[in-house]
Amino acid sequence: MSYRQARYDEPLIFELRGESDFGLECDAPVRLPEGMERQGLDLPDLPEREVVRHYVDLSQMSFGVDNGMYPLGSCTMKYNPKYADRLSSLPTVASVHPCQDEDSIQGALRLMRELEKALCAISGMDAVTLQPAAGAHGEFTGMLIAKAYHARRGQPRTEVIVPDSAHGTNPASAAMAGFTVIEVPSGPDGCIDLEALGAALSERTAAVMVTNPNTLGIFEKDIVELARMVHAAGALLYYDGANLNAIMGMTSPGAMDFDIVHFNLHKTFATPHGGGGPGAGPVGVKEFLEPFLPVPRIVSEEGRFGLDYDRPDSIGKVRSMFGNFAVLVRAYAYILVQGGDGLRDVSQRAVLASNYLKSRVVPPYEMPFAPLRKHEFVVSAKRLAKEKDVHATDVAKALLDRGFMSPTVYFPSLVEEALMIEPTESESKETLDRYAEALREIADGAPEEIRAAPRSTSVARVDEVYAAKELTLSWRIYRQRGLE
Amino acid sequence: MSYRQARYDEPLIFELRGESDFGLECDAPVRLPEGMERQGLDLPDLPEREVVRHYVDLSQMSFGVDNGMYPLGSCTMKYNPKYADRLSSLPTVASVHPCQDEDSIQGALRLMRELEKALCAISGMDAVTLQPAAGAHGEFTGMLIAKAYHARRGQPRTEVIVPDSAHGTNPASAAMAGFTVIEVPSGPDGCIDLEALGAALSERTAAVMVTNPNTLGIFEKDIVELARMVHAAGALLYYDGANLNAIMGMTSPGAMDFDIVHFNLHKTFATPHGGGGPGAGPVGVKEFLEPFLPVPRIVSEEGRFGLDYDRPDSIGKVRSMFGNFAVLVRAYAYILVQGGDGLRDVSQRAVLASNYLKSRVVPPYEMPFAPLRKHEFVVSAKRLAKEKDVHATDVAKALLDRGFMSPTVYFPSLVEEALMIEPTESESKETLDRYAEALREIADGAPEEIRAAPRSTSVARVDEVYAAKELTLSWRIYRQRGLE
Amino acid sequence: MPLDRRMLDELGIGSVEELFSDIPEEVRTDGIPLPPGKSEMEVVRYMQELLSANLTAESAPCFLGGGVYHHFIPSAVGTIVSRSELATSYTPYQAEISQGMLQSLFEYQSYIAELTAMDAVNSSNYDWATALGEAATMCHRILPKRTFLVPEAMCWDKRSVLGNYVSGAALNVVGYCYDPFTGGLDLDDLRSKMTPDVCGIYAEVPNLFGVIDPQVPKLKQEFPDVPLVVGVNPLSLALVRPPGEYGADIVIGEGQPLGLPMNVGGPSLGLFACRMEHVRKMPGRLIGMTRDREGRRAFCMTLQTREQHIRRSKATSNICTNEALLAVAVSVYLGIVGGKGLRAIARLNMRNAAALMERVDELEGFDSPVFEGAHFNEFVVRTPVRPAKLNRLLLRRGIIGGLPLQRHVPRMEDHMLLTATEATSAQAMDRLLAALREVAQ
Amino acid sequence: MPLDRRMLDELGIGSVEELFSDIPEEVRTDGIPLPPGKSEMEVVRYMQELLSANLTAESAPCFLGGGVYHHFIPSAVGTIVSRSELATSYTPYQAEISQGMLQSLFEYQSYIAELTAMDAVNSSNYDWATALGEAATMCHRILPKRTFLVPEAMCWDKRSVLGNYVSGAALNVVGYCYDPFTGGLDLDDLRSKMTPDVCGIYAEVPNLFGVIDPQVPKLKQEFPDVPLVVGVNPLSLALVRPPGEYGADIVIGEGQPLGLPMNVGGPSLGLFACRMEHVRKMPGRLIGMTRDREGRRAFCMTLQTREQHIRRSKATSNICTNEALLAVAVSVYLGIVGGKGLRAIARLNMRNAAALMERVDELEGFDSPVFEGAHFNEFVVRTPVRPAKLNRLLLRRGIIGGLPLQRHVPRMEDHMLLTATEATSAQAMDRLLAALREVAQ
Ligand SMILES: Cc1ncc(COP(=O)(O)O)c(C=O)c1O
Ligand SMILES: Cc1ncc(COP(=O)(O)O)c(C=O)c1O
Repeated sequence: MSYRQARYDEPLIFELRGESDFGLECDAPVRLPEGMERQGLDLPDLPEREVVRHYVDLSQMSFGVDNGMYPLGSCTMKYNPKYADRLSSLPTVASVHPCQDEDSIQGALRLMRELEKALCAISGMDAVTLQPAAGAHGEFTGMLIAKAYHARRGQPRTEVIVPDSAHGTNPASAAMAGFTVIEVPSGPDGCIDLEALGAALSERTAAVMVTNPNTLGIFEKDIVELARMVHAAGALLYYDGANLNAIMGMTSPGAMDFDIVHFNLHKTFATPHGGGGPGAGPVGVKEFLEPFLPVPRIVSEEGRFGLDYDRPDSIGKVRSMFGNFAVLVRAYAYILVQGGDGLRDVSQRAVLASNYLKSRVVPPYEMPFAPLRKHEFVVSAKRLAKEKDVHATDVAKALLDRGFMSPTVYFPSLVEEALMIEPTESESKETLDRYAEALREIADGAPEEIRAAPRSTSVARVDEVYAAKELTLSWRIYRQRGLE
Repeated sequence: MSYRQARYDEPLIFELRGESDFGLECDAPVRLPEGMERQGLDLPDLPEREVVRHYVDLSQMSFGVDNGMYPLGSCTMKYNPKYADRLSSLPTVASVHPCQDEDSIQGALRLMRELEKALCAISGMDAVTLQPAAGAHGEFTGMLIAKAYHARRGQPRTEVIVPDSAHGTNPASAAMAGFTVIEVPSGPDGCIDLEALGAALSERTAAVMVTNPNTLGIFEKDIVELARMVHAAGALLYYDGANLNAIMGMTSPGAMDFDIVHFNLHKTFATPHGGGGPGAGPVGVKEFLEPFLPVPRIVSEEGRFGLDYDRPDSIGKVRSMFGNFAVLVRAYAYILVQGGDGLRDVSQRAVLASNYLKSRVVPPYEMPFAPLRKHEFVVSAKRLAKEKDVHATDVAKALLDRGFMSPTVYFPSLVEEALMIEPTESESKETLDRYAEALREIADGAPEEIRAAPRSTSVARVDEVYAAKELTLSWRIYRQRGLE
Repeated sequence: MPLDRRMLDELGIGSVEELFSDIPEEVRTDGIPLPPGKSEMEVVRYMQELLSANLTAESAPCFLGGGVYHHFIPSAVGTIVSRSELATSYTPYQAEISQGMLQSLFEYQSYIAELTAMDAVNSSNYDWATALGEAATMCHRILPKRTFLVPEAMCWDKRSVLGNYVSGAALNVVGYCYDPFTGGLDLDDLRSKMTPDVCGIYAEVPNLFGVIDPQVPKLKQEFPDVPLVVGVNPLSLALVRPPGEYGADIVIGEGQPLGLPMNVGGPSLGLFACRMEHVRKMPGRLIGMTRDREGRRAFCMTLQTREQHIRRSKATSNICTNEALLAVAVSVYLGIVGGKGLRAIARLNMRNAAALMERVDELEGFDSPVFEGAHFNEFVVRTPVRPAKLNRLLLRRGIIGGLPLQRHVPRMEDHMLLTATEATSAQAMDRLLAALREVAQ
Repeated sequence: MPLDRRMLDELGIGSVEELFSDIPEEVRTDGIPLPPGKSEMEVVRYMQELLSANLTAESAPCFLGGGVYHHFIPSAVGTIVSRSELATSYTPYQAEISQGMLQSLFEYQSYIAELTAMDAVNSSNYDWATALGEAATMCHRILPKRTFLVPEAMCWDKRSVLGNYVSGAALNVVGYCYDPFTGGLDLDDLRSKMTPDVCGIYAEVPNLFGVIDPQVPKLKQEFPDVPLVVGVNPLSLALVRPPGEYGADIVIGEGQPLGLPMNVGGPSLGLFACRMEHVRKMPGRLIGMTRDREGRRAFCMTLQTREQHIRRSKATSNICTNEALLAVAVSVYLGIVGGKGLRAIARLNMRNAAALMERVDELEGFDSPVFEGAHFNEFVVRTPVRPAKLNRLLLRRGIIGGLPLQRHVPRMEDHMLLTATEATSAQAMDRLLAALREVAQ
């Protein structure tokens, strides 16, 4: 175990002292209405050097895909090529105001229109909006579209069906759009139980949200029948595109007869996740839903691009301006570099890596459900927990000690002591072998040792209960409590 | 001791395996003369991801000014503001060819001309060439100018006098220019011994190279007399500008009657040293030496800038093109941000930090020579070595363990067990206090412990003797020896 | 890139297609109808050229604002935010190996808490508009009634997004008027709309017109039991009294002015802060300070039970991926400029806008500012030529004009919002004025 | 920035001036006659504007080469090289805390060793020209004689720098002619200059004319006892036989084509490699593989006793600060493009140059190429208009022309060197050809 994360004794920036060298000065008196002047603002004044050192040192105490394997299931933490950074920070992206006259943002409009078309080609859908800022935001947009659709037809519907293996954002998004969420259980094969689905479907069902392959990494084998049932009930079929990396070129939501789909550009295409964001969650729909998409729509005439706000059936807006434009730039560049065939290769490689790694994971880890997986698979540490009192969390922490990011743990909740592993196409056989070896080593390790992990990270196991009890959420609270 | 450097088990890039995803392809047959085709070239083909990970992880196993205090005496490792990076990588710098028609590089020519003038203002010299690529290269250029000057006067001279405290580049540069180097000893006060100098001066003396303040951080108190003597002997007085950070605005080489001076733009102005370079070493001269400066000279007429190659007395060129242009951009931006007053402040703060830190360094460290220092000072660990068998090297390594870069050690050689400390203006009192405390702690520490340092760095003490014995200088040699 | 045959062999399969045998034949596709891939070199060249059809605020003076601003960004911000360890990580589920990101986000929360004088700050919403939507439903969770009051004069985008966000909770969004002289809120009108069904009031400081309205601090005094949401331009808070000091329950806003590029509108950063008593009703991610097993200070995500991955359909929000890296950028920005610097920047914004305001007013045909109130960095101008047309005329002169207000306030067909910031040079203003003089003739 | 009073107080002095009391009154200056400082914002704006008067190879097709080339640089190179830990460190005197930089430099040495088929590579000289200077004096150390033979047709810069570098050792630089048909060396002329006083022969592959001269490999056979120095464009070595295979003692060259920006000519990177038997006579820094106390593989500087900081006036060179970060950039570049990629790039260079060569030849009044030999990525053209004038005419059409050769080879007043690389698009060539057709009329 040679890996060791850096450690600096890094105070809070508010605890640093210095003199600012920022240089921009202005003492011009300003006119503010009475009672509107700020009395005190105690932000640290520091030289650039202290600030840079602070964050350079802090950054070494974080771990990204650029440091090593990061198989966070469901999140598709693939390597993101650096041309995406370069292009998305060009002045022609960074220094452009979204409200400029259309004539002065033809580059942006054209790029977005081309990206919409590419996403249509990839997903088999007919129209795409780029406005949503993330996957969950796309889901919410999709739900609003479903609602508007049924309302427009004069048949408002109130329920959305979600399988129990769905990501938490699915039920949350449906609920935010005002739907009652009906959860249907998975069958013993990890797929949606069609009987249960049939029982749940009714004339109240606005939409059914499906992730395919699902969060167990399993392709819903009955997808054709499922789509038929949903449509027969007059409901719309929604595709959670977070797992799109598994199937590009091999099938598509369009081919599977989905009506609405969201993309996670930051997962499937090139956007480093930035510690939580930004991302982008475009939504694609079939032709008949196109009128409901958010405004403005990008239109083109004789090579000139414009914005159309005059869309009476549109749901309006879900985010200001056009969405996360700089993220769109990244995704489009990635799509151009890969090309149609390259994207299919991506999915093939991702699925191969996943199945290969899965084949290397040995007992006591258990693999519930069917053998074939797509881009990710879920392992249970149940036996390890029972026999050695070593839980999924302990396995996760012990992986950190070995220079690997842990899988997603305790999700999906239908698997006990779940470890959800998504290697992505980015990892080599050598790395996958080392990961499997690390898992084995951990299973074989002395339980006290594993429970004492991590030791190689910049801090030891963190007390989350204490955090929730204390709720020290800011320097302001810290100070109020006299903790300085 | 909470600091700990990162450690990754990082193989050589030649030991990595993978598939390239570079994407640019060409199988066009090429026509090469017989016997000129390459037969084999075995460079690794790797995906971008592996390469990026490799170097990201490696970089965490290095330490720069952005990580913490780096008081490498004589090197002026100050913090370099990030605007310099931004400006020097603009396309209008990076993507410009030096041989473009003058009309298409007016920005570059104007910048260089303005920088020349600024350097004249700072140094009190009359003309500057920006061509030399580093300080030593500037010295060499200066020596060539001295040689040309004496030759032009029909009195070729063969010797250059250098004090024993001078940086190694001084005698090396003089020798490279074909001079015989005469070393003069320092007096008991750490200054040049005028008597010895007088004895060494003759009609053979082409130049005397002086660093002021010298590498002990001491201002040559007799500089006025010294200059008089040198000039009286018909020799030129050369200023090693590596220590310019100590005196800006307070005095100048011009004011001290130096004839030639080199600047280390990477030391005094803003260029991070990049693990050894790049830098830039412009040379300033007094009017009478201007004809000897390298070609081309930048000339201007009615706001248009041009290049003048027609300089019969010029020494010609010392580097191709104009020098390290991107470094010049950095330096000029730094000068503009600081301004005249700001540069004086820089020197005042650097000297204050040095004297303050010096005042905090306590026995058993000894401070040879006079009390007042400029921007750096030299400490001797002689007593520590004698009493506890803890040497300057051991102190250096133990400092690394505490998250500090060590001082320059064993230089200048006239001080035994020398530690040459230059904090620069970049360090706060708090940091200086911690450095002094670390030095004290090390002096007080158990000798075995200190000699076992470092432990917090990515590797333990490195075997330099083994390196010199084996001379494994490349993967090629490594392979030839069957070490894989 | 070819597949690694070794893995196929180990799996004992001849072709990778076998791994897709679970996909029913009838839904199979034969690849993707897109051209083949290109090299990085070709794509970089293509995209650079494509994007060069955008005019930038670096090459043309820009007087647009209205939520997105052209500000100076210190170079160090990019240096930090582009660091691989930060940029290529995800939600810090594993705290021990993510302390750098966690501490950075804690510092972000702390900075925004200081600026707004609020206790709890989440680690980002998507943007101001969606933060407003989340604030409205949060008000409804605090006070389960169904009317949410907002300024009638509000950016149309925000109003539309809000409408969508409250559709689930079936809230009514009711607008209150602005005072046509001051540009502030019409308190009488607001009072008249203050029914017992109100679950929250939203006000902006500065508002759409750039006006700093001294009436907003009075709202909580007058309606102490109704949750107050205040929307801010955080840069203005360097000089303007923070909402936390006058009882705001929730403060939202757009983080873009604090060191983020305009990015053609995104990504940007939704600010979201609230009083401690409401923290469990808050959307989004929270980072808390804690300790590790060895007693060292440490950080981790906290109150995750509010979030969708645990609470699912009962979560306070569906947000998962957020704008964390931009939050880090804001921390770095605030670290670099510092308190003094931020005040200087805010002053320069006010000073430049005031200068522009006066000079435009001197022009024949222009009325500037239209409103009497104090302004931050933008103001409304009545123009002699329709704003959209005016902008096209300015564009021909290489100038990016102001924001036409008609979409936002329909009756304002001949009004435009002009903005100046610290990045607006005197030269840029001169050029605008010369051009306006010309085109107004 | 004000001084930290606390330090003054601790030192017991009232003002910092006291710390300068050792500077004699008569040499004191009263500040620096430069304007006061400006903010980052102002300086960035000023410099951007100033530099915008440079035309870039990104915005205009560029056919210049002659030692500095417009190549495509993968984005990842910048990502790595801008990392603080690498960029803000200095010479790795303390190996333990500098393993990242040391290993990177070792890998650089290794890459260049592979490319050149030489054993020992230093961790950089300033540029090709200074590397040539150092190579000449190194030859003299190997074989203490005083004549150094070089091609008569050589870049004037290099010739001039060489003259300066050998002035200390008082070597005579003697030129040998080129063959006016092939553009290669005139072996008879070289033989005629091969006196017993020769300490070294220098040849270039490709040479100034872009010609790959098959006679160079024969030199060592013919003159086995005379040190042979070969100058290379390292990119060409992806396809061309490496000098190590035909007995070169020293190989030098310019690293810029391997992933470094043109930078208006600098910084760039001087390559320097030699056979192991000569390693102790080599200039510059060397990194060696070793082990740490615990037996781990480690790296450190080695053979420092050759260097100026130890050997002083007897050092093999005065070089101290070098171009290390650019060496790292070259490693990253070679890592990214890989062996296959490098070959593809080299092929594209040859292919594009060959295409350009043919098409220019078809133009009325142009003779292209002037020499018969095989070319790498540049070639000599005889032009109907004087090259400098031609370039100005091209410039008016937004094209950066070729390199006029007169300064380098005085009799070539109507010759210019035209270069194409992988970055030369078909469109760029079309534009050049159309423009040439126009201006030649
Ligand atoms: C299956 C699934 N659906 C939806 C989401 C939500 O996407 P986002 O995080 O972009 O909002 C995620 C990502 O976390 C996911 O894994
Ligand atoms: C005193 C002194 N002189 C000269 C030099 C040589 O400068 P450079 O390293 O830029 O060649 C140095 C730097 O190392 C120095 O410290």
